[in-house]
Amino acid sequence: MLQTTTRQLTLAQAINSALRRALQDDDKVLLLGEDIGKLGGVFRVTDGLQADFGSDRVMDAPLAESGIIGTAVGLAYRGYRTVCEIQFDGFIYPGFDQIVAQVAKLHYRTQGAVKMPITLRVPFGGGIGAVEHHSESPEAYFAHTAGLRVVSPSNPQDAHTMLRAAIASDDPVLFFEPKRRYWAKGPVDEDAPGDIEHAAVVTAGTDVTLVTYGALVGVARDAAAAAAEDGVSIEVIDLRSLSPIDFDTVERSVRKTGRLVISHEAQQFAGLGAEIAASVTERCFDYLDHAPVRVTGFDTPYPPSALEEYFLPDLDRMLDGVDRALRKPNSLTDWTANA
Amino acid sequence: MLQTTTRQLTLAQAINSALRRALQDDDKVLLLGEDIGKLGGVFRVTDGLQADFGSDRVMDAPLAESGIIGTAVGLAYRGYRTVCEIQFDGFIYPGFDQIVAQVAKLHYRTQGAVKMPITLRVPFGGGIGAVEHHSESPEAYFAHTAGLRVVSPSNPQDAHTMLRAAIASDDPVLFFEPKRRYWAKGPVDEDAPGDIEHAAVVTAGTDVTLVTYGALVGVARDAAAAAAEDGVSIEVIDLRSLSPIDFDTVERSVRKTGRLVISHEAQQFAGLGAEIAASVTERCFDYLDHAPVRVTGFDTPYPPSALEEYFLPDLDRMLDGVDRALRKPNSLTDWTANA
Amino acid sequence: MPTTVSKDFRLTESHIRQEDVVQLVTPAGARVANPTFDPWVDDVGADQLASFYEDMVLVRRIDTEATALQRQGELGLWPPLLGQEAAQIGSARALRSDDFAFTSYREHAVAWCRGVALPDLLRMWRGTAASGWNPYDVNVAAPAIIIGAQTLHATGYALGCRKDGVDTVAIAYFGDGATSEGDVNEAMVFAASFQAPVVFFCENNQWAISEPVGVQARNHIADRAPGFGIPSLRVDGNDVLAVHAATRVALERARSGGGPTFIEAVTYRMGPHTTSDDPTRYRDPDELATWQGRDPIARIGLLLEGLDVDVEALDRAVNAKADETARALRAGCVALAAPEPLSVFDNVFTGPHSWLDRQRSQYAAYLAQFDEEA
Amino acid sequence: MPTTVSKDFRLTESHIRQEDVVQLVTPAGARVANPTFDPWVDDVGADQLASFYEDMVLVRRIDTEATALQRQGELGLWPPLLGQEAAQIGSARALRSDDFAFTSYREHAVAWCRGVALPDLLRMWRGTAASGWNPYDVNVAAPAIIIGAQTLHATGYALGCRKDGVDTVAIAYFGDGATSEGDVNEAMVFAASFQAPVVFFCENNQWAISEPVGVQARNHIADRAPGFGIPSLRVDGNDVLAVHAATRVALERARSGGGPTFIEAVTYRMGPHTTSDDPTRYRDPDELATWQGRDPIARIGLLLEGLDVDVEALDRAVNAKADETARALRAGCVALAAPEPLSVFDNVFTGPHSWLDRQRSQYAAYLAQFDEEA
Ligand SMILES: Cc1ncc(C[n+]2csc(CCOP(=O)(O)OP(=O)(O)O)c2C)c(N)n1
Ligand SMILES: Cc1ncc(C[n+]2csc(CCOP(=O)(O)OP(=O)(O)O)c2C)c(N)n1
Ligand SMILES: [Mg+2]
Ligand SMILES: [Mg+2]
Repeated sequence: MLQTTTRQLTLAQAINSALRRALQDDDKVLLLGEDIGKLGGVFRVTDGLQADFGSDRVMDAPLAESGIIGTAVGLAYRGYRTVCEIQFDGFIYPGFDQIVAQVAKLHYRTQGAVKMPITLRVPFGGGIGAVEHHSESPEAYFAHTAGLRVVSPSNPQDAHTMLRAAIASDDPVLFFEPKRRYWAKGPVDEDAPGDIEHAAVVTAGTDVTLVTYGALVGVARDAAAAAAEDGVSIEVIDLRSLSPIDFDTVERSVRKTGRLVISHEAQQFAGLGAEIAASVTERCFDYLDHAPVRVTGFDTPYPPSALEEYFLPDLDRMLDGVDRALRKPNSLTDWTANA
Repeated sequence: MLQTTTRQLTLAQAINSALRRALQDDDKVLLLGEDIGKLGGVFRVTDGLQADFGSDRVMDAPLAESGIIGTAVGLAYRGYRTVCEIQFDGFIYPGFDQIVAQVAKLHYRTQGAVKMPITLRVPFGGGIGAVEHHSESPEAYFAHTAGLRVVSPSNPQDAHTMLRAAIASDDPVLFFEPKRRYWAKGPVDEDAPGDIEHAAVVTAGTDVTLVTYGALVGVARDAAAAAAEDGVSIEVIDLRSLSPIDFDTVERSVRKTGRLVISHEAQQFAGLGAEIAASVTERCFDYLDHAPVRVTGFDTPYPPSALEEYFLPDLDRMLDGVDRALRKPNSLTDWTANA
Repeated sequence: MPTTVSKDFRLTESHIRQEDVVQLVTPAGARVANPTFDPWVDDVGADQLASFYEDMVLVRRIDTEATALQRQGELGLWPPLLGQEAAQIGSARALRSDDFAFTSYREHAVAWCRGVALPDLLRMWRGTAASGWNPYDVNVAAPAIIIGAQTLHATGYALGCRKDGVDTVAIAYFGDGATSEGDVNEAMVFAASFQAPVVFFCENNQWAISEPVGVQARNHIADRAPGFGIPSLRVDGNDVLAVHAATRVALERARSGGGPTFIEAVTYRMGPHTTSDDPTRYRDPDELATWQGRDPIARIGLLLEGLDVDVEALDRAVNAKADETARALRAGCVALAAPEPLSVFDNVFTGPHSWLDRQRSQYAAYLAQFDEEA
Repeated sequence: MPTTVSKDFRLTESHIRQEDVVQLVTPAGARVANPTFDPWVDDVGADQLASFYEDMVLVRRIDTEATALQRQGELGLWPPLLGQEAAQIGSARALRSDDFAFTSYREHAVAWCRGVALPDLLRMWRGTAASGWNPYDVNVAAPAIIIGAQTLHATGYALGCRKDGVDTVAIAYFGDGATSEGDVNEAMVFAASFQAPVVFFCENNQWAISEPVGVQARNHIADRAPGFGIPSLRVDGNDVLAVHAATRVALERARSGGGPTFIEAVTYRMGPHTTSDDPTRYRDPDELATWQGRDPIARIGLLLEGLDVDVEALDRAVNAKADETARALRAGCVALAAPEPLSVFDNVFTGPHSWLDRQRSQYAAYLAQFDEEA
């Protein structure tokens, strides 16, 4: 029997080790992306993998995202499981057609004959002081696309476990990596079981349910701690899977708290927060004491980095949302009342 | 003074006449798209325009959507207002990057120096028995994208008026044309004023608000007529603008009815219905007697045409949604109650 | 036929010149000697030519029948291949059964040569399924309607073959219009970069719906590939033998580690783009007449006559087969029934899915309501 | 300099051969006679060469200072142009003021030559604005970070110039890596199809971050354009004079209705991809040494010496200017302040917007809360 060992790894290292294990365990697994070879990717997530597995399995791709994803589709037809790295969130759009029209649909389009076990790894989100196109949160585009699974880990353990589950899944998976947490360390048990289906209750609470994912989970946890000092008990849920969403877990919490706050970095309009608010309202209408509250990025392009602290939901804005859910008077009470 | 004349036109003809007027009124207006010249487009929407305005203004483009949209961006830099035709909804994705990263963002990215008065005309939606990729409803992708306006007319008059307003707008506009209504006739006053901001109350009612847009407006109107016979009074709202949404109009209605049903052909998960449900719940929580109900396409790829009648919301499904909003026992009541 | 591409065989500049479009049989049915390409078809005797002829006649009949079925409301749409039989059959008949074809929507003859069953050709056009066959049964992918997307799939598949250490080849079929799409160019970049064993087979039928090829390209389509480091050939696409020879060269290059090759088959779309199209709006009828003079079937008939084959007898046999095929196609077509409503939810994912499974159950409950009412 | 491109001037195959890379000044500073290109720079005397030299020294200093500012935390990121001064200055100085440049993120020298003010060069890298200048003030578009996207914009702009009946030209700057993106290929398709007056200027600096150009292309980059019907030139990108001549040819072709031209400037990225990059992970130091021997500034210094210019005096003057420029750059940089919070909502739309205006008001109310508290 394998001995279970837990190591302290950064989130980036946890992903690296998941890729390594996937490459070891299944010789149909390939990595394809820009600069993932000698450089190890711009975030060093694939560090050392080309050296150890060869350039036949860890492939530097020409600079073309549609090409990368379309090539992975052909490889899937041939039985390969390709893990593509998209260098930054903002560079996935040239590959959008291949994702939406091919990757997402081919299993359906072939009546189940062809599988598309492709994993698209995408560092996403802001907060790293980057230039434009490097801080986006495009997850809702993919969550709205039938045939794709969309997931996002918030810590090294989940990053490791979920990535391995994503690669092993016969469904295509968009794997959004919270880039500003790449360097955050945490314990990782590489043999821990796990899936890409379930949300996690991160902090138990009774007054308000705070649902989020990715980099904001840490912020939400801090918000819960701060609120606790004021006697407000927040239950923080880390969604982990963004499509589908584990509504059973969310619902269980909201039936208890009667109040829901949802937070994401992505723009609000027609974002995931809307789906969560709508679905939870459908499922828990009679349990809700207040309309679900959204605390999100603004409906502007991601701003220049000097402004990102305002754009990004932070602890204060989350607590403001919690106040609103609790119908405590605050700056926005007017808005929700007489809007 | 110009005499106001009202003509009976099909929706396609109403668009054609809007393009003609735009070309006449402003020599910076150009049309660019596949097969829009001699052929007049696969739906004949641009019929005769190249003959009348020349191939310098009505341009057949090489077969490349990113090319079409990127070229329009460059033309906008030079002061032109290009109306691009995307041949079918499912063919917009190769141009997604240019839309999301350039068209939507360039005004912001240049601190307001550069304008992108581009109109992207997209025939959308199902119900015409077409093969795959020809029946999609991708509007939520664009509604979720900051910097774009998204609109959809449901009748010839709006098609005419709104297209002219879209072309005149200095903002980029996604103009979704309900293709299965192209051949539906209606009166068109080419001098009628209009905008791309406001929803329209199509049928006044008191019991339930039914919000929809595009081709489903006709279905909703029929549903309202059918319900009226059963003594249920439905207020049908045609959104017209999908981003932003005229929530004032929707809110006014819901405060009156206390019940909201939203219908669209697009997939449900993270679709526009979610935004409408979430926003209306935020604004009208204390007025709602039931959670907003969504009646939409399923979260599958658009199916082969033999199955589209099941995929598409029809009169029965809309009325089923109305029943649920009214908490009348029906097949899905169980679901909403104990889910 | 040579079993290897000799080191000396280089696709030279001249192969991609208009003047040098590879032609082995003239429209009048005369065999033109060609020292470069003749060895590649030296095993193709009268029997095989007759079987090409048969395939061409059969698919033309299938095409005509499908067009009729569409007119009669049995199909939603049909994109005729009329005029492109030689390009498709000459190339598809050069494939090995393990080779894999990635086609667009017009390659009915490719599907036919690969063994797709008759009614399966029609499923997607009748709307009873998103695509007609299991790709692995015939080694033909689901047809790509998104223009050009399949060229990348072929490249990826070919790369996979190389990784598997087999000499299987992928072939991508696409049109002249498709060459404008970014994907086709990216496919050439990737194929060259990875030296993937893929054949890019462009049927330049002169039109992309209403747009003449001049809108897409000022040069010959075949001129583009060499700049990507991919040798290219320009071949008379209405000459089944020339197409066959060129495809064999390209396949052999790929099998022997020579990487990708690009073939431009110069042909003509004699019919409308699809049954929804009206070419009289944009096309000079004289052009059609010119190309009818280059009909791919007629010239093989003439060639066979020159080879002392009893073409009249052949025609009788082939036409009888064609009649039978058309009957079978029609019968198969009308027998294609709509799938049951709940199948709309099948095969979105490979296993359970909390959201979709719930949606499916809800819809089942909704449908059950009507059964109860009835 | 000729004012028109003579009918006889054809960009022949030989222009795109490695052997024939256009070079007018050797790394040792010797002037190489070239009957084709010499006439295009016959008006470029010692004074103008000295001014190229000055520009190159100044932008190198700007580049070095910006790198230092990044290291000191004043900038978020900086992509150095070190080594590419000649390619950028030789071309940008050939533009007319009404010509319009669409660049990527590395063309600081192009911006400099077009008159972009010093601190404006840094705004986007400091993060105080999404882009640094009003494009219409200097006829340089907002830099494109999405690789290749700007080539289509240049094509569209050029098409607009043609429609306006003016002889203004658009020029697109992009890298070797960019040539793999679909957009760049589509830009060539559109430019050829519409005969747009656009110059495609590819700085082949041998690397796309960590990927050598061989990953993108097996042939020369310049080989690709002719297949699209676009003549191309391969030029020594570290030879400011050769670049200048080639750009003038391309501009003149465009102005006189000759359509697009593609220039591959063969150069080298002497620094890291950006200040975040570590080229020691992937690059052989010998390669850098080789290219340092081809430094673009050094050779013009030597050439000027050969022309009896007092380069020492020139250096003194130029270095003084450079010091001053660096000081001004630094001062301008630290003075660039963050915009006020609510400006995050500005310029999303050109006018009122019900949703966004409401969001802005809500956020303003939220912020006001803190003022009240304080
Ligand atoms: C991405 C995309 N854009 C547009 C279309 C619409 N469309 C279908 S066929 C066609 C023309 C294709 O021309 P070509 O590649 O020459 O193939 P052919 O039809 O001649 O066989 C177009 C524009 C499409 N299917 N996909
Ligand atoms: C669409 C897109 N994909 C990926 C990137 C990430 N990226 C930034 S620069 C770069 C390399 C570009 O190489 P090249 O075109 O040669 O230009 P250079 O940096 O050498 O000037 C990459 C991959 C991007 N900016 N845009
Ligand atoms: Mg064609
Ligand atoms: Mg480069």
